Amino acid sequence: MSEQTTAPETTAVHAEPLEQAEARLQPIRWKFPVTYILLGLLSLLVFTLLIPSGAVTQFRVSTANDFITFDAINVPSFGTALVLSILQLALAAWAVYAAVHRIRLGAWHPVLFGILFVLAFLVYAGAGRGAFIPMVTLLSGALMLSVPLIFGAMCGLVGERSGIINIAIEGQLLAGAFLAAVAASFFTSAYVGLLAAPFAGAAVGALLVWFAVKYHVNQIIVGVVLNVLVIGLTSFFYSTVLTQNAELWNTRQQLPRLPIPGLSQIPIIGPVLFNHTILVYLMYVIVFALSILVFKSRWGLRMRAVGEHPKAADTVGINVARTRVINTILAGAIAGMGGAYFTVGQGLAFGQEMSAGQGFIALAAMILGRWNPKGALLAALLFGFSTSLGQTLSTIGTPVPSEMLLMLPYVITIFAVAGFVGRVRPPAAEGVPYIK
Amino acid sequence: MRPFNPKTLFSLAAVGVLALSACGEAPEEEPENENTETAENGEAAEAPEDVDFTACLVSDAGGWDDQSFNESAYNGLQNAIEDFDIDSNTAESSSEADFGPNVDAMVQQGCDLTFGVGFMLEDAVDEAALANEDLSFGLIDSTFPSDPENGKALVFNTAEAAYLAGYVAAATSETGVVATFGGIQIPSVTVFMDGFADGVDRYNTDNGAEVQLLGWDKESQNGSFSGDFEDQNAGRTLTEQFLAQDADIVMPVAGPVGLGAAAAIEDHGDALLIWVDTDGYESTDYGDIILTSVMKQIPQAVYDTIEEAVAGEFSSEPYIGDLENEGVGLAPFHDYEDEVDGEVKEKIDELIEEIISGETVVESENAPQ
Amino acid sequence: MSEADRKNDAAPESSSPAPAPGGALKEAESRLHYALRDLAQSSWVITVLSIVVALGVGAVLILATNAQVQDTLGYFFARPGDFFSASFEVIRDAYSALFRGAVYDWQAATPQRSIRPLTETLVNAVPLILAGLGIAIGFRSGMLNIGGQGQIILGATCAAFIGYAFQLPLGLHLLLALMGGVLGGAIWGGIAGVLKAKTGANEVIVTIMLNNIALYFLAWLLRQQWFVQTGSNQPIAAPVEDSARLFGLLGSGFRLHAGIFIAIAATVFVWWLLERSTLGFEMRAIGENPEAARTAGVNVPKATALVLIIGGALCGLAGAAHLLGTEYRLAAGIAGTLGFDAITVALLGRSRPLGTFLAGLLFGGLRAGGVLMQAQTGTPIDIVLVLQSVIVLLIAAPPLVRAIFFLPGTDTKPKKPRHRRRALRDTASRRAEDPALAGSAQGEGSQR
Amino acid sequence: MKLQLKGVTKRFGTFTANDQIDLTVQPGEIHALLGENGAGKSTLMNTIYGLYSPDEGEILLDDEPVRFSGPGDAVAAGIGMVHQHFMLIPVFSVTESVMLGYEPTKGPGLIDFTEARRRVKEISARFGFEVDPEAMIEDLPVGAQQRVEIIKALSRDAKVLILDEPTAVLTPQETDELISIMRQLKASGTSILFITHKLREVRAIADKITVIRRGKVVGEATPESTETELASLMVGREVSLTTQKEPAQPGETALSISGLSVVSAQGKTLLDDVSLEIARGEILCIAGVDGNGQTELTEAILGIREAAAGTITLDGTDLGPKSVKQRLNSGIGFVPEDRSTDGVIAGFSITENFVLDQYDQPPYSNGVAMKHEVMRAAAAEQTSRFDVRLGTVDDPISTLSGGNQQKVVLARELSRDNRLLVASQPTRGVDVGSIEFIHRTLIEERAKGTPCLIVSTELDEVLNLADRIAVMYRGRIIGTVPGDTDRDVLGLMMAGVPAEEAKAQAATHHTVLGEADAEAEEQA
Repeated sequence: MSEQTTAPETTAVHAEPLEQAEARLQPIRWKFPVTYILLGLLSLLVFTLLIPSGAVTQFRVSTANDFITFDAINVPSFGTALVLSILQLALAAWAVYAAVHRIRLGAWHPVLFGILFVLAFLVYAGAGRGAFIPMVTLLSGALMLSVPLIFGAMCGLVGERSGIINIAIEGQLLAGAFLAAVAASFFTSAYVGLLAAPFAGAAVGALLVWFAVKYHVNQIIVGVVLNVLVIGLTSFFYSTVLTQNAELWNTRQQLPRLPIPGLSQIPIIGPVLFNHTILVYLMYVIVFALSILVFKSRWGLRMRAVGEHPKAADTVGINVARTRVINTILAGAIAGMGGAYFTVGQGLAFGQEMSAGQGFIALAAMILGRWNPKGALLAALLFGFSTSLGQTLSTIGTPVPSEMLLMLPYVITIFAVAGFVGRVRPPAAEGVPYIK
Repeated sequence: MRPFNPKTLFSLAAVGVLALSACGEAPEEEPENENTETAENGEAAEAPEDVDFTACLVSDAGGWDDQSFNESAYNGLQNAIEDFDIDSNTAESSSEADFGPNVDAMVQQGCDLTFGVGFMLEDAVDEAALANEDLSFGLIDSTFPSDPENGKALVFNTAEAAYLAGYVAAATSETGVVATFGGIQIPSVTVFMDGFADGVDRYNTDNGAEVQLLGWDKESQNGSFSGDFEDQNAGRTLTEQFLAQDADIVMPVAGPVGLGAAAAIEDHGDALLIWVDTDGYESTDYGDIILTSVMKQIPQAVYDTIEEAVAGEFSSEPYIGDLENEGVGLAPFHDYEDEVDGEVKEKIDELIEEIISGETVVESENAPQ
Repeated sequence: MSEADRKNDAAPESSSPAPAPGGALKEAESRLHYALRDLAQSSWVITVLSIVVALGVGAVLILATNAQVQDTLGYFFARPGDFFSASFEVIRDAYSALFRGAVYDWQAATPQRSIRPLTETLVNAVPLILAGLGIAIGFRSGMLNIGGQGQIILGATCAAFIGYAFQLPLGLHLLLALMGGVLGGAIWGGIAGVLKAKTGANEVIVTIMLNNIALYFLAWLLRQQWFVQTGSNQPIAAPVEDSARLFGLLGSGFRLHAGIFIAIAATVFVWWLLERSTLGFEMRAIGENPEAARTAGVNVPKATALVLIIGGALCGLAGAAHLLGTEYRLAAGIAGTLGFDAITVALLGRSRPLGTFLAGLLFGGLRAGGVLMQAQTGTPIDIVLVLQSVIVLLIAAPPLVRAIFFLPGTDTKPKKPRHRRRALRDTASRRAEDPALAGSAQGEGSQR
Repeated sequence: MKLQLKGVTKRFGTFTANDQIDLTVQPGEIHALLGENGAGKSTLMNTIYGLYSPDEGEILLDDEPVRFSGPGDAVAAGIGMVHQHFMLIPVFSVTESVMLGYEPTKGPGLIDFTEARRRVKEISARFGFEVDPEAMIEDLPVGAQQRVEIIKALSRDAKVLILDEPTAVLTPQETDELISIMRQLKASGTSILFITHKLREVRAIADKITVIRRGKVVGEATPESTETELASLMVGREVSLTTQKEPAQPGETALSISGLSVVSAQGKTLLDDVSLEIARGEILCIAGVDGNGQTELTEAILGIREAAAGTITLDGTDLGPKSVKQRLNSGIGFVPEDRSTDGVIAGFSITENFVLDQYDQPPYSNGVAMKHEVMRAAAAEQTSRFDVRLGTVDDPISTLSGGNQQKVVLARELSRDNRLLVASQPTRGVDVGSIEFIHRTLIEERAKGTPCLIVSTELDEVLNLADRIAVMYRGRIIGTVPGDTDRDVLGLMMAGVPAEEAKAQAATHHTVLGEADAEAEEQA
């Protein structure tokens, strides 16, 4: 905009840069530092000082079936918790410094803090108990509990990035679980079930987008109603067809575990990440592919354009309706595949409403992850981890009532949404029918 | 019919596979419609029958396929239908709001005997019993609050059988760690866990052993629960937590969620499952990893009650299933018959004697009063 | 354009059998034509037709899974008559049971029993209407409250506790118990409302999470002896005192209770609130256009919080009315699927108070009829879910219903002058025509 | 390329937006399409661009009839378009915006960013633009966004370029740059069809002028025609382009702002140390290119935005601690900049919109319940005074045209006793006839003694109304000058040149439009 050949020097005039003013006026953001300080103090005062003297916390970093097994690691509870708490407070102090000087800290800061906090908590929870903290199971449990959430969140993301709000993830998961079970049972092959599941999810997605694009029906309405429809249909068929002839229609089939040679033998990471069924590996592929394709491919660019500003996309010759239809159906297929996890993924027969509200959690994870594949992945893992943590606590025998432990993931999610995400920016044209 | 409706197409597609070849031969001659319960209407009841009796069943929110007490009761009813040639009606409740209307609907259908399954139906069945003195009612797993003349409670002291299971588990465990967990923390679940815990304790006391029980603390009534009776994934991961703590025998008391536990154990390969309510060797397809089952003979109790009623001998005397009347018990070891020590088996028989004789009392605050 | 024109052309052909001589007759005919067309476009016709289609879909499902029908299908080409007669019987039995269970049972033994179904429909409708109104207020104000379930649970919990833990005089006890329900729901809704107002937390996520938290919270409470006061270990609370129950209206044999008056009163109140009060004006304004509302001086965070508080209060009242009028005893499953059904009720009612009331009646009827249908014909009650969802889907897409029945359409979208279209295109189309929606796109903070 | 329209007709329902339009754009010609808001210009452009398909008539390119099923076809055929409301995605980078729909790829559908960037740079270099290919659209000033749009069109080898109201958002100097770009394009053989309702530009730029009114071509003209001729052709009757007004008689200072700063949530400074005063009976116009802090200034006065520093006092009262509602109730009339997002609620009735910011005040309400009859009566009376064309006051306001909606907003804000009037873009999207009326009304308001703060990006409007003009640039007031300041000086100030320097520069260099101004004055 400055010196150009045709215009006189006038436009080259710039006022003094604005950055100077910014530093003076920008308010100091206390939310994060204060949270860190409070959590750090909690860690110090509760997790550290309440540990009985001389207590030891046992961590187990491998399971008996692992390629390389380790002995349980015993750490002195008090000392470890103290060190971890001090480290947290140091990070908190850093956050205060950064806030006062208006320096932005990267994402590593909260992540590191979170890890330290959780470790301190685990040291406290396991202190002086006969049981140990099974790290591998804790983490692999977190991953397994996250699988349907991750699939669901990816589905939501693809649909919403192209401008179609998808409340029907729950229904898509359930439909996928249903068809996977039925197809697998009928052909007595778990892989057939896995292949069939995406079609069920895609069918629900097709209905969603058909009503949304062709008839401009409010997408939230369609989504909510499709959930009810899928629950109704699957329950109806379950009570009639599936239970009448369970041998034919609803026997369990299990996808075999396929440990990846080499990788699965790495301590901790190996059994947690690389000893799964093909479904989980497909999930890795999908997350990895989406995290690249959404931002770096032609498909992703057009999808985002349609979700942000359909008119603009239209004016460069992108068919808005077609893009939305294709993406929503594709998204449905992803969720349908995730639904297969409930049945063939775990070697289970279909049960009524077995998706148990996970689709809604997936929706939450997607929003929490700000419509970004990596973010959604982290959010889903956070949820899975908190559930798994609750389970670990209950198995090692904690005095906390079971209901409180079961609430844990939901409470954590609310805190995450309210405290650390707050107002998020969805795709601008989300939910708005495009009418030329 | 309505060619453009998408949902028609969708549902057709979904059930399309059902439409098997439509070119079969017509039956020679069609007699009267068979008495399938689906095609029943009011008039059919008047058709001449050997026995003019209708037995009915209302489920709680679990439904007939809960692989637990609803399913058991349903099976008992089916057996009775076959043997006594009676009519039946069933209603699944999808939520609490359905209990009253469902029981009422049964009364309206002219059911001579109506069972409610589960303590949740207590009020609904009790009310119906008071309002319809000429009809009979049964209540499974709970007692009638107002003790009506026409109401029979069918309850089970499952803690006794679970006690045996706990002993066996403790005796069989190689790692010295056993575990149990529940679906939701309610008495009909925790009563199993109480008995199981006592059985493990008994083993420890008798043998000076230190077998550890995970997932339930009878003292504080605190333990592990998956949160519902649906999410099998949660059952699976929870079980894996136990396995990671070296548990090698797990008893899930969580209906279908137990199948998640079974899947985890099968996957693990080095652990065993104890099933509850039914003989899991028969009712699930995880027979090869099931050590034994804590059985609750609901089908038999339902069957017997119907038999009495058909014979006109219905009494309001509550039925309490225990080891003595074999209303509860330990299932055979099936595949593991050889792996369980003879010594242990003998001990189990001794324990049964002790319990029947009252020498040993399995106490549980969750047992039916 | 072509599509609509074609339909406009096609319609008169079918309605005018012979060429009519004489202007007057012709005019009358065209008047009739327009009247018919207007009728076809009016929303209640769409509603009726949607219900018809839904019943059709249900019929297909019932037939597809009916063993007897499958048998006859096996030899369909040998003797098709069997198939049709069997199908007819199955459907007739199922739907007549549905009707008899919901409206009037002509097969009942006593006249009292004959009219009981209608009262059962009303009983079912009470909580649906109240919770539906709560959800509808959210929709009208641009908020998607999925948290009806949790709010109902809290409402029922508070009402129950007040109902059995205290001994109070007749009227006062009931009033306090109801107030407790309102308060419980308001608090639960208020958590989501305040969080949204203060931090912008997405209400969809928060309310979903609060549903689950409420469920476990209730499960925990039901294990506490100080709470249940029954002396037993069963997770069910003591029955509420008679003085706190919503009194029955028709004597024994009927479950209809005074809650129906609460539902009617609440419907009127919500109408007044939304259409006639300044607070309602603010609520609708933030639903339609939060930016403009803010510019007009509306305290948007405060109004946002209030919407969810009031919506929660109504859901809480629904829980209280359900408990005090029907169930009397608090147990873990008290809310059933009411919270989610309420969403469909509000959607079907297009978030209008009267519409919600009627939708609540319809769904209450389906529920009541479904019980009899299941008991009598063994058709799983899940079919009701299918019927409900198909009805709502179709009502939301009138052009589809018209297409199914080959009805003439309204002039399709882009037939308005340009300026009108542009206005519509921006926001009006989605907001004005569809108040339910707003929550979606607007909600999560287009911060500028 | 030669573009020809023959008898193009486009209807929406019963409304005919374009009626038998004939138009020919020769290769290398700059052809202006002149018409009022709502005359059908945009519809015609959208038809050429393939967004609408014509109901009748045909489009010919180099004498070959073409038929587009969508903009993609039009682009492929060599038509490029720069829309009035930019078709850019705020969260995209410049590169992404330019390549959208036309992406160079490598491998399995992955975008070749290097190639895409190279293209952007190449075209920028050809026309001397300086655009950072990595910059986010939402961070760019409007002038730069327009350049991105032009790059976008050119990167697809447009032979016919349609510019829809391209100067609406530019300073005179930026307009000058645009004109030189257009001439460059013309020299390279590109045909340009540009749409505007601004008479001055037409005369300065166009080779040929076609005027349309109510969807029909009503005449052709050459740049030599006078403004009055063009205006009467465009409007269909004699119009006065300037509003007569008495000199201001400022009273005591009413509004006083000092040291006002506003910071965005992201930490960007939006208003930087702004100070100004307005006296009773005076109109102060804020001039400036869109997005230089005017919006934030008005929002801070109303209280929608929190001030990070500084004070605002009205008649001696500090507004700082007051809520939006208190400020409105204390007598601030506020006409927001963007009518559709801030001014009206589309789904509400005209009545409800009429009371939008007084809904809880007497006489419309007793604080709890609203009084519908009173509201309706007042709405009916005032809308008829403001000549709003409506069916009934119970209709949704979305059934009104933009101009009529704006009149409802003005009726609302001007039908009560104001202690201060803040009006942003009061005539945006309003037809010429109504502009006259609105200007008169605003001057009447001044005559009542109300201090008026009017924000406008239209220099014509500013010059027409202002007693004093404050020019804003990047969140600051670059200077305050008398109401009759030279257009070129204002233009320079709008580009950030301080007043004194601007005067000096303007004296030596006139922009095309500035010259046109001078010419017009001489003629007068």
